[in-house]
Amino acid sequence: MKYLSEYRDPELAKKYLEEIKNTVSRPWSIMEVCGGQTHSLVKNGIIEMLPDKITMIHGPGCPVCVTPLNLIDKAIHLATEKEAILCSFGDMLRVPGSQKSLLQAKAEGADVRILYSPLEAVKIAEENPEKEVVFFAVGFETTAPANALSVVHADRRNVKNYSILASHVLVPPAIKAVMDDKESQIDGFLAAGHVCTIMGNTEYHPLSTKYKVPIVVTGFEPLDVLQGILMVIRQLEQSKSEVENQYARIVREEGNLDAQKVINEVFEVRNQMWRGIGEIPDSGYAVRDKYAGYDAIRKFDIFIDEAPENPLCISGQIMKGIKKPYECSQFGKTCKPENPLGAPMVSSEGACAAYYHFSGMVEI
Amino acid sequence: MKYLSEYRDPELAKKYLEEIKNTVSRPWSIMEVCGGQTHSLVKNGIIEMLPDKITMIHGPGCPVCVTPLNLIDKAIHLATEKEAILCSFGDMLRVPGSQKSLLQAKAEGADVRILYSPLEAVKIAEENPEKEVVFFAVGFETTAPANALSVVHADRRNVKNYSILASHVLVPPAIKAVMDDKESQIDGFLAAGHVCTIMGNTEYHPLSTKYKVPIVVTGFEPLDVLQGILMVIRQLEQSKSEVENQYARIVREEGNLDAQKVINEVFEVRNQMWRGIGEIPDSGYAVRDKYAGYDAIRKFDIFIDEAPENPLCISGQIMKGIKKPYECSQFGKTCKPENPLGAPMVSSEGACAAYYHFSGMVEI
Amino acid sequence: MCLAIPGKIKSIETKYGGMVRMAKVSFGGIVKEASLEMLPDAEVDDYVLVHVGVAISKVNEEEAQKTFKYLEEIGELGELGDVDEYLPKPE
Amino acid sequence: MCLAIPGKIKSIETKYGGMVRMAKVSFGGIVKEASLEMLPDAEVDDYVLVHVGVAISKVNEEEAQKTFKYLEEIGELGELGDVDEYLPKPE
Amino acid sequence: MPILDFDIITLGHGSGGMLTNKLLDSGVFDLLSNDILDERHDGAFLELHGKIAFSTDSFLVSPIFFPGGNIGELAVNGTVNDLAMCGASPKYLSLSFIIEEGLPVKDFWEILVSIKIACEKAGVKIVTGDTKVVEKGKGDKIFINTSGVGTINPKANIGKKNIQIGDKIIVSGNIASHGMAILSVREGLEFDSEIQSDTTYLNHCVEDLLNNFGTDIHLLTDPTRGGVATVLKEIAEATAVGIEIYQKNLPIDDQVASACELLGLDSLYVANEGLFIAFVSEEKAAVILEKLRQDTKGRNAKIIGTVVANHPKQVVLESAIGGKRVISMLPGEQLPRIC
Amino acid sequence: MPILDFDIITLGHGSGGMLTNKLLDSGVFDLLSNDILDERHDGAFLELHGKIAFSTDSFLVSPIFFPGGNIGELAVNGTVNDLAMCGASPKYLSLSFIIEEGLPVKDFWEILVSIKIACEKAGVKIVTGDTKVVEKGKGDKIFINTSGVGTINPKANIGKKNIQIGDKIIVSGNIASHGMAILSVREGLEFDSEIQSDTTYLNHCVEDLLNNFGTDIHLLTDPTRGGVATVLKEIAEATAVGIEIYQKNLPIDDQVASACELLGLDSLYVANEGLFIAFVSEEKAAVILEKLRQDTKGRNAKIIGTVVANHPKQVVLESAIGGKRVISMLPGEQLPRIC
Ligand code: SF4
Ligand code: SF4
Ligand SMILES: [Mg+2]
Ligand SMILES: [Mg+2]
Ligand SMILES: [Mg+2]
Ligand SMILES: [Mg+2]
Ligand SMILES: [Mg+2]
Ligand SMILES: [Mg+2]
Ligand SMILES: [Mg+2]
Ligand SMILES: [Mg+2]
Ligand SMILES: [Mg+2]
Ligand SMILES: [Mg+2]
Repeated sequence: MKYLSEYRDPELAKKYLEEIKNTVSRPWSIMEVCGGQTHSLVKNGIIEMLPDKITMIHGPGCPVCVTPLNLIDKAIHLATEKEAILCSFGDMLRVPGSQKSLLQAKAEGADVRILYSPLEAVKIAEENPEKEVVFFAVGFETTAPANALSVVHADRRNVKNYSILASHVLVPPAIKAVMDDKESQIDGFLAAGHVCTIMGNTEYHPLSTKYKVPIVVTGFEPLDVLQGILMVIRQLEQSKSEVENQYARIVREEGNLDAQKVINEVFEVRNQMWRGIGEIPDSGYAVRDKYAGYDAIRKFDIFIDEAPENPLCISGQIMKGIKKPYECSQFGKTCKPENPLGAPMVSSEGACAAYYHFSGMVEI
Repeated sequence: MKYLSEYRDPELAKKYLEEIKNTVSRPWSIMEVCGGQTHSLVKNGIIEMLPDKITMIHGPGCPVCVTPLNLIDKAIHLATEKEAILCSFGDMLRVPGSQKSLLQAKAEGADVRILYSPLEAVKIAEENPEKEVVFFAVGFETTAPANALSVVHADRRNVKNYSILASHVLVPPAIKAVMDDKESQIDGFLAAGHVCTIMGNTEYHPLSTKYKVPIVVTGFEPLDVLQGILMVIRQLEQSKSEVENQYARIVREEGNLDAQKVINEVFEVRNQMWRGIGEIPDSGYAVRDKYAGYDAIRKFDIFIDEAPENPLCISGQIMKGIKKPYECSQFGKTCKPENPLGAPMVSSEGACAAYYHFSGMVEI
Repeated sequence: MCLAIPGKIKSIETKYGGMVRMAKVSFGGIVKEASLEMLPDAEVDDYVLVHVGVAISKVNEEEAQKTFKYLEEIGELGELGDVDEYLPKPE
Repeated sequence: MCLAIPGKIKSIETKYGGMVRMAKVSFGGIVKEASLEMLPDAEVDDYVLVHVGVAISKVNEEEAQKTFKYLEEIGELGELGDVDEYLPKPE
Repeated sequence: MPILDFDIITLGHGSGGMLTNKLLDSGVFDLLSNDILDERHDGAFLELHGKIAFSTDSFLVSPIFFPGGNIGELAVNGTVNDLAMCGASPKYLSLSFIIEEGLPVKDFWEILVSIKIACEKAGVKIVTGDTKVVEKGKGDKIFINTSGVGTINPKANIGKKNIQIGDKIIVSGNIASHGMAILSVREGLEFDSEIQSDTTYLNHCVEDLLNNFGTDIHLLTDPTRGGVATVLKEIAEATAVGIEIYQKNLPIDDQVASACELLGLDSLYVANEGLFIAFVSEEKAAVILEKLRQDTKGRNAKIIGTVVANHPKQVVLESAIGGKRVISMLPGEQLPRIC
Repeated sequence: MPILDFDIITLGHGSGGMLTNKLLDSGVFDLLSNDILDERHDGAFLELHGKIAFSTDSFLVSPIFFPGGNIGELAVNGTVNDLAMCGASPKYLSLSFIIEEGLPVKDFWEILVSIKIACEKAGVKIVTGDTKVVEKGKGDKIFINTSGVGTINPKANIGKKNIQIGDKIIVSGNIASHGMAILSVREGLEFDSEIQSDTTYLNHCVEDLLNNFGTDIHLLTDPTRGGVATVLKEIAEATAVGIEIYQKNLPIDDQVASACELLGLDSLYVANEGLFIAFVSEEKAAVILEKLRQDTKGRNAKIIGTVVANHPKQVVLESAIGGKRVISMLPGEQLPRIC
């Protein structure tokens, strides 16, 4: 595919690796914020190809992983008690709530459907006027326009049996939270290319200035990631801390203003709980009052007790790069991909699952 | 089983047959009004054991067979369009409506349930408060108390999602209709023992007087039927036309007054359509206004166009004893038990099905 | 039509807040519930005729014998011998 | 996170009473619908990045070449030879 | 029961991945372990000598646990018996599950254990299998297919072509028990009774007969779906002989007969399990019956009919009072009647 | 298609009565007629000589008609191929349907015709079968079980125990096509493409290889559910060897690869049909590959990996850019991702 397979060229990848080796002079810890980049690192075996001096730290960049336990419980409640058609992206289904996952709820008879797009959910609502249809609208800034758009579509087409269970998380506050943690030792960041496609790069300049870290907005293919790493290291080696854009073929400085408009039409910024990390100020989106009728929480007036997270799970520390998955006492023992205790064991981009699956450290 | 198997004694059956042979001196046509008696005649092979001079004519005594086409269409409409849980006795399921049978509706996804008792349907309504539950309340006088009782139970227990689709037919007006047909040649009747269990025998005296026919209230076991036939023949040979009670172990002259009371509580007499025969005055029950909320027709305000019956089907003439099934042009050709054109081909007591199944006349 | 068979009442209980008498009726060993609302004076050990879950008549034992005696009565049963052997026996 | 891939717009139609521009986008031969509401000026033959059924960015062809030229630019690509061979080609 | 970290079956268990392996390792393979199955290849490697019989059936029964058994032993016995009806000694079975999401693992385990026990009793091995999981609402708890192979008894010659006028028809036990056991727990129709399904393996009993009476046993068949009536009607039509059966000889349990009265069902059309019908030579009928009645599986056996030259293709029943009626196939499932 | 007086399948068709017989007579038996099936007994009577392979699978696929095929040919090919993977020539299949009430008869007929054609192509006979009908909502249109027997090629010696360090791993064609063909028509995920399932019979192709290369073919297996990754991981674990595979050698259709990108799926875990993996001796690998590529079924064949002494029980993939990653089993079904 054009603009995709070209960025997987093995020969050029080798050159980049060589250049990285030649550039790096001392140990650096780089966090890739985004799970998509983690995925690329592990799928292509890049981590082991990097010089030992470079440590990649898998950040909290998997919206599925950081969706609060309580919200999953609410989604399950909607599907089972309210008998709604609960639509979701596929990777949300295996994430454990306090009692069960959506996949288990489905196994027990709930109508849970995997969709490619939230816009499909509006169609399902139209086709099933006698049922309530709820879309589990998780995602970073990238997914927010599509989720917002589904609400706008439903409103325009007067689809009253549609609503979203919104759980958006925002990247810049998360970088802030990581850097504010005293234990964190991150030297530089690969910022999430697709988040910046929507929001642009402007939010990152104050961060790189404040925390004196290079931030390179990076794509997802091997060459993108390698170039991004090289760009971070070049800055580090030269003691710079700037925002650079590796992914300029997609990302504009100002982002996508039309997308930002639809986000602002439907959502407003609020404090947000991150699973394993806790509440981060101004790090999520709430549905505006204007669209309260499309906000599943308000529409169904659901209240589910906050269940405590598993105290043995150190996912917060892992997502901040303070600990490695194998430093968790439960890793590979009680906590495995087929029975995850915490969210980072669930999706293959979750830091714990990535280690479990791909590192070969664990004898299954 | 006591009071059952004793009435199947082969030795005594032979004596009865012998006595019937000795008694009969010329041809007599006797109609067993009730499908249960037809069933007993064919199941036990009695018809061929009777002297040739005696012709048994299978009357309209199968409530399933005479339920109007339109009412079956309504039942299907309730199950498919109104998405009600449609409960029914098993034998109603195969009866064809104008488009399909309840069994086909079920095959296409309708929630159609076979019950032993209408009282079960009230329980189902209680257990499924979010669904409408309709009982397809067909039957002769025998079944009317149970169907009425289900309404009384629902009313007492305040079960608002329960209703009945009532289609009751009454025997005495049917006997009148048979005798009033100029073509009919019936010499005597076996009246339906279980109908009389409820209603008693008093309604039959004016009939036997008016039409000068013996009427013997008869049971269902081989000895019952044989005794009933003998009693009719003895009257005929002696030119009597009285009401006799062969089934006195069960039937009291006045019937069951408590049962009559519950019938009158819920139902009132009305004109009734009989499939294949047409409307017979005062031959059915309508739900009283007091219980209008439990009358599915009024509750759901359903109107279904009257579909014409198949014009080739001569079921009316067959049920009046004017023609035999094999005189129907469709019998065994386009009309078979697995694809019945008219109701008498549906249940194994239907006159056409009885001939088809048991007579051995048809090469399948 | 109107399939109904006789069974023996094994026990009686009152249901739905005392409003309905329901019997456990044994039909040759299998047991099914039946409403006794149409037979307010039916008691345990009575034989009752049950149709679609409702008991509609008590069996009259005396009348029950008449079918076996009828041929004798009408004077046509010279050779039948002891009628008793055909009569319903206690279970 | 945020799986998104580039595809080429094959056709555009307006849906829902003229309110929404939807494109058929080809991803290496497979075709899926995507909303163009975030890219009002996207046209047929444009390459767009699609995420969960919504096109969120047009690919900038010029910028697309930079990854292949970066090593050269930073002066570390003596031996790479003709950069063009790595550049995205027309499909 | 093994300790598993899941208590219901989910789609993942049918995905072919880690959960499938876990379920199979800790469940099926462990429990049913034998040399051939343990190979765990795409199929089983067998050695069989001589003529072979091969049969298949899918089992679906609601409820899956019923008085007298469960779907697991039913599935083993069903194919064991179909092979026995071919005059074969069943040797190896395949076992294929279609599980509806949400089945409790403990139910699955109980079924597996029943399968194991049923295999041991019948002396057969599960050698190959398959496990699929369907979404909730796209199955009914569990469906089981078993197929089987066995070697045909050299003394046997089973086939419709062997049926002769005068042959006696033996039924190996009480009829209609299985079908009525199931109905006794069917929602809306349920009743209390001691009726039990008589699902059991018939192979040893049949082998014994074949070893003793060989070609005097002309045909064997088990009257499962559709009951005795349907099976006899099929045979009459296929062979163009007439069949006469006698109501008074039909063995039936009192409670089963009563349940049929209550629901208005004809026991001749009710499904059977663990029961067979044999067409045997007129001369040996009495001794074969005697032999059969010595076996616990055949202790209620009766001669219920005769093959006749009259009324070819027709099955005629002589009722208890001596009347006759023609037995036909039902259009579909027998439904409980009120009238 | 025969003229029937019903246009959908109802419970009655599974009752064992008249409707069952009608459906079978005018459908299954007529269409699939052969000497053995026509006996219509409780099982089939077969003659097979030598060693035998026996395999079973239940097929459930939604939708039942998909680009490139339908559930009927899938069911035939599936068991034909499992037998071929045992080194056997498939001979006889059983065929068992579980039909959901309401299936249009014309769909059933279309499936039957596909079964007939698939049997003819593969050179196998349906010799015994079963038809059950479940209530609406207790099945999913139609499930099919096939079981099969075949005689093992005397030149073959297939088994995990034969695998040796240095063995080359051949995949017979493009991976992931079947799974993505199905997903392309799956509600909520559908996309337009030319992707077709490559369900086909592999027996002739495999026989040809076995006749030519005999024991140089160490293991055959078809990577159906769970895909290539799962099957290789199972083999590595069972044999305690290491396996290395090379991403750049994995044959995959462009559109299939694109569809995997779009939905975030890893093609290594996507289900395949009509595809096999062979472990072959290092020396003969090249000629075996050459021979295989002459067959239309093998024209896209590639050597994708090697059996190694390193990392026993682990499958390691070398990525296109030369990195390595360990291949594990997925916990369950692969679900489309957004992140
Ligand atoms: S291994 Fe499991 S328990 Fe430990 S941090 Fe990761 S998700 Fe939490
Ligand atoms: S045979 Fe069929 S068409 Fe003719 S009267 Fe009877 S039911 Fe009607
Ligand atoms: Mg296989
Ligand atoms: Mg079979
Ligand atoms: Mg048992
Ligand atoms: Mg069988
Ligand atoms: Mg399998
Ligand atoms: Mg059988
Ligand atoms: Mg198999
Ligand atoms: Mg094809
Ligand atoms: Mg297979
Ligand atoms: Mg079968």
